[in-house]
Amino acid sequence: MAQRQAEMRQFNTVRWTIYILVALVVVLPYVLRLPLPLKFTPSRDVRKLYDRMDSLKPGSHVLLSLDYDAASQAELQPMSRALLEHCFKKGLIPIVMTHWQSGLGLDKQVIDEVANKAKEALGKEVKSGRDYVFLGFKPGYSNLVLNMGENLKGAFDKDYFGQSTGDMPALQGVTSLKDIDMGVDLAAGSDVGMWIAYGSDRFNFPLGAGTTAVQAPDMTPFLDSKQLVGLLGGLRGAADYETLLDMPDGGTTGMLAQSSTHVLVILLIVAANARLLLGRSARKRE
Amino acid sequence: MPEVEYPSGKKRQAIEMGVLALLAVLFLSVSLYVQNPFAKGADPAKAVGIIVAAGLTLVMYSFLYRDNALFKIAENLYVGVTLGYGAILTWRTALRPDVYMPFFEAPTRAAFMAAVLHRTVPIILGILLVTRISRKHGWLSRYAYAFLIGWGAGVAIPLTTHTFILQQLYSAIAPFQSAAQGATATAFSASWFWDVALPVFGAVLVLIGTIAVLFYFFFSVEHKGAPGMVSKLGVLFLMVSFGASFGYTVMGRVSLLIGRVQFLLFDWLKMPK
Amino acid sequence: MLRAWSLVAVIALPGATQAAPASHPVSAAASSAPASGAVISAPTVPDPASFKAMDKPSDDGSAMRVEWARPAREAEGIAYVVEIAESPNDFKSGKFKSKVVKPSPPDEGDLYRTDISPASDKFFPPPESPPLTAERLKELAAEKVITGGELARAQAIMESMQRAQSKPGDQSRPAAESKPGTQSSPGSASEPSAELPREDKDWFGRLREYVHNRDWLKSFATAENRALTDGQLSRALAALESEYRERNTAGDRAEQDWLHRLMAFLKEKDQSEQKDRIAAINSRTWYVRLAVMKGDKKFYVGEGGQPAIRSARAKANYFNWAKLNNLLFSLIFCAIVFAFIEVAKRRRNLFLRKIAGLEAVDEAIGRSTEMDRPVFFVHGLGGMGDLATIASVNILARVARRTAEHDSRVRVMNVDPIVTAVSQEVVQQAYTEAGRPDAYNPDDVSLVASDQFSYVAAVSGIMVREQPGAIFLLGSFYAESLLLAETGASTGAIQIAGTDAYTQLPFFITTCDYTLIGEELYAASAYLSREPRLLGSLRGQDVGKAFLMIVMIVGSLVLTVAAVFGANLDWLRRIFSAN
Amino acid sequence: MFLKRLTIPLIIVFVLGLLAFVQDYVPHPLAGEFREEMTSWSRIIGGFALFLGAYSLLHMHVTRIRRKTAGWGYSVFVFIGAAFMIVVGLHNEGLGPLQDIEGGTTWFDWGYDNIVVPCGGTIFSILAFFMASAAFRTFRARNLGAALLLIAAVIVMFGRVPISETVGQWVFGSSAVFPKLTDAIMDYPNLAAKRGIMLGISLGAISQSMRILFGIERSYLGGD
Repeated sequence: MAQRQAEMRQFNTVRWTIYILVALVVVLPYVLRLPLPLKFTPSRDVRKLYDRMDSLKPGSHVLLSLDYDAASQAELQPMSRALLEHCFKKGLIPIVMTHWQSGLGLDKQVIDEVANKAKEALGKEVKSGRDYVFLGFKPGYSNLVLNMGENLKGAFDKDYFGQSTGDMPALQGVTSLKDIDMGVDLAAGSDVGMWIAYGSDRFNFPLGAGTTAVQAPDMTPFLDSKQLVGLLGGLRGAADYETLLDMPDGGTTGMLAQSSTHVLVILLIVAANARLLLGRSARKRE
Repeated sequence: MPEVEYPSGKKRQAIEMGVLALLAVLFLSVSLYVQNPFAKGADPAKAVGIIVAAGLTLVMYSFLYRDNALFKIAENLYVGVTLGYGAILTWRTALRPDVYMPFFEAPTRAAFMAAVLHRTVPIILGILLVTRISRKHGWLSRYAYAFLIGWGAGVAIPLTTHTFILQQLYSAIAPFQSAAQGATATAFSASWFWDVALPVFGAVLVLIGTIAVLFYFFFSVEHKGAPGMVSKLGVLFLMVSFGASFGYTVMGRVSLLIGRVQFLLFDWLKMPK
Repeated sequence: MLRAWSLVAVIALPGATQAAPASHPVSAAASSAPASGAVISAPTVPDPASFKAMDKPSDDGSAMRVEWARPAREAEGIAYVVEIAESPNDFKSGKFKSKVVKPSPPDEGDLYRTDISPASDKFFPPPESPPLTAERLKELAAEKVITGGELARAQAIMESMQRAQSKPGDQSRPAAESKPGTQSSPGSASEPSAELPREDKDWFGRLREYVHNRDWLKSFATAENRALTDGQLSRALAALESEYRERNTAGDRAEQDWLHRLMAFLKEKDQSEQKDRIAAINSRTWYVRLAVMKGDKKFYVGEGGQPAIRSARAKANYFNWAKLNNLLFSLIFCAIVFAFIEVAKRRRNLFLRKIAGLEAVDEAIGRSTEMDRPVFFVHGLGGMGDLATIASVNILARVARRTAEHDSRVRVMNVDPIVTAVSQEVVQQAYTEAGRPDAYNPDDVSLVASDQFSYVAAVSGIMVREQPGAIFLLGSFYAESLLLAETGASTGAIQIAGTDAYTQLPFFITTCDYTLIGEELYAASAYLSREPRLLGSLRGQDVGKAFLMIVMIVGSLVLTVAAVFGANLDWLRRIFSAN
Repeated sequence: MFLKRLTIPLIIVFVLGLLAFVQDYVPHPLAGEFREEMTSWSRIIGGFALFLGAYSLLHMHVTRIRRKTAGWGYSVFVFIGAAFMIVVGLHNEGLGPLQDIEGGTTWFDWGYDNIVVPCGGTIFSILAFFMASAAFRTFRARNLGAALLLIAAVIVMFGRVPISETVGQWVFGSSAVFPKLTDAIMDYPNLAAKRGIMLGISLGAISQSMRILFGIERSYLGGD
């Protein structure tokens, strides 16, 4: 029993020191205000999505499906903020919805935030129902997308605020997903595959995606087959988009701490495996 | 993060309680000082809200020390509030607009009849689904599952073939040189390497890798001898792609931590940005 | 195919003056007086035999197709014009619309093909509601719908709009250019010009919408469209007026709410009627002519001195031939899997390669029972419809069977109520089949939390408290996989993981003893249970993989070689294109 | 009783599944209307499924408290949290449950913003700590595969962070070296593996759907 206690105690001290190290590495860049000029060039896939959004003419409809909740807010909320800002800047009409009921509150927050900011920055009143539509959440997942593909106003007869979508100026000329000019799915889970199979492949509208960093590598086959017109991967994707919009926000300020923490994790992996290699060669020598 | 069992449980309990009390006092005083919710003009609900949010965040991080009572309370509170939030929203976004309003708030008789025509069957199936709760009548829910999963399976076949097989096959059989489309570079120059040689070599590599990985998931042939080699090559490709996923996942988790630190520093402690 | 080159009587008709309303933007500018002076040499015209009109195949009946062959010597700077009309004599009276088709580069084949949807707003859309005119305002004032003051203000605004529109250089867009919605909303094209005060603009927009909604509501109480009774109509008009006059007593607001629900319902009816109107227009017989346009003179493709007229009807088709490859692949693949399942029913020892992770399943359970520790089974977050969860339920059946035989406990923790119910039945069945129905404790198979992360904290807590000997992490996992795997590793238990969630496999591979990668999880339930339907489908899927491998290898090599030698084998690649 | 047996549900699955399969190939507007009707039915049933999920969890916590199983005290907080949100949601700033509120934060939003968001966001971020500790303790290059995994992970991790561009500038004179290396890893080996995996999974999904259609796979109905 005692040997197990000693092993436990040694195990915990290692664990806790690493935790403190991580905390320091994340907090210090903010506290010390390091003026390190972190220049970074936006990645190729982010530029593709940005250019496609920028090429839309004013009045085009952009479907934003914000399929995430608080758990992935840190990575995806900056993306939805940047995309909404881009829509209002170019006079596009964002149609916002979500398949994640637990993320509704966040979607409402980001829309209100960007709408108020747009009011000050662009000096024009941004009104729900005229400049944007917030459809909110409805159950059904892939069936909801198929339903929207045939009759968008049938699937969502009311928007999040209870206004009927039937005679909304913002939805004038849009009867189904076939009339959408561009779709972007911000997904924390595996929703992008669903949006491609049941949405853009079926009702052929161009689809871009923004995913948590965890999901980004799985999107490569869709980028290669042009089923996705562009991709924002993780907080870095958000920072790249903010740079292209030249509106630095949550993404950009996070890059310094991101760099320092990555270096720490890399050093930990290298240190641990170096110890392993030295240990093995030592044993070989005996 | 295994539970730490030290012999002197009682003594250790006392130390923990003491440290906890000290931390709580420190937390409250800092919060009240920084947020001062009762000052004139301050919005008390928002200020108290931020204090509660910061408190819950720090309690959640106590899980790093070990699984403790405060964490369990916060976790169960989180489960309960999410449950309540979900229940109200299920009513507001699904049951009310699709079940209650079309019948009880039908503007005209014609609207009511249209609702009866289009909504009675799904509502009956929905009620059947809910019978899954009771042991005795659970079998009724099979009819609702038959509808949901039957329709889902039928729709899935053509869509999966279209999106995940044919589309991928179409781009997988592209001629190798199309990877270097439109690249005009003098042979063997630096840009020739990056724009022509690498993409074409890459396209060949992708083909070999895809075949090797598909073969790793081939179960009708024993993976020995030549097939064994191909399968091992497949594993190497898998491992590199898992490495890429690993790297991106670390990036994702770190971003989440940065998001919470930004909340604690800028919103709670009101540090200037 | 030697195209019969017949001497075509080239009919140079003076450009037909355009009588149709000039509202559609595509029509070639009506040619004014015959070309001045210079005689334009007649360009060669497509062969009339190749000029055909037909229903567009594989579509929902909304379009017809016009085809013609590229003439032998296609002149420079020409464009093809397809003219469409409701009846042959409409062409004479000029009541037709046209579609310009630019010549395509020679290497894109010598058959021109263009689709025309007659009911689209470039051609003959269903009638839209007329814009607000001065007479209409006077009528409304007479009917006491608007007061004299409002009439005067509206007229003043309309005049200032006319003045602004007629100002030179102000290219106000043609009225009908807004998207084909039935209701012209205030924000649409015919916007009062800029220098009108914003307050007047808004007021006039609201007035126009009010009048438009009145007429729209009235259209539902006419003889042929009896959607509203007279009582409902007057109630609706009263509510509409109270909303326009912005009266908001409690009673008014309730009426206005009722009005909005009514309009939403009528809007839906209107939309389906609009669909029928469009379908009716599309399904009529339409007549087309083809001309080659050079400069602004048109040279019609003629037969026997007259411009050739073809006719066609758009029909809704029952099969989309573009999806033939999809249908064949799906049917053949499903048939192969079905056949192998039948084979597997008769031959249970169908060969299946060894799966390393599974060898350890029995060993892990054995070791765990020796140390007298429970076996943990974690389903992950998938629901019953999730493939990985169904596979893990199959494996659970086998694991529960083994723990029953070893007189040990399997503790199943999950987050989905339906999976819990199914697992309880599966474990209970396993214990009864092993002859120990009493040893089954329903609380061992429990739903421990509702949400992903409270689930992880609960499972980790139980792991640390009950120190299991073997942990199975099988099913679909998300971000919590590392937490579970690391806690499990720290308890020293043998861990076997398996998931088709590829984003979590890196953590299982680096922390668990054995990891079933993706499909191996499905193969595991087949390997364990030797169940014919699983064995058969695995073999069928292998045949599918073999087919894909062959197509990829042969396809890309053949296409690469073809591209090197310049042969155009694009049709081969298009066999697999999904559209 | 015949209705209890699986026969009718399996017939429904087969007929509806076949119609769902065929409608994808039929461009006729009738197929579109059939799809619209079926998907709206599924949507409505989906609302009841949400209700089912919430009920089963409450039921679980009730049994935990009734049976006083370990940690039952904490289950009380589930009800406190749920009760707070439901009462506040139904009270709905005095407008009653049937009204929607536009703009302004209600107590219902307060509960979401200050309890659900911080807890949900924090739990995931704990993983960053676990990953760092696991990086040191469990991520070992035991064999060639695991070594390749870790090497690729380190390159990708370094290439996707801005500091790699500054380091690239110092060491190789061009800031694009590491990002380009990461792109190469993503565009070639990663694409090959992910495409192979996706093709394999899709074949599995199609055969699974076929088995459901023909009633070969019926575990989701709960075997009797």
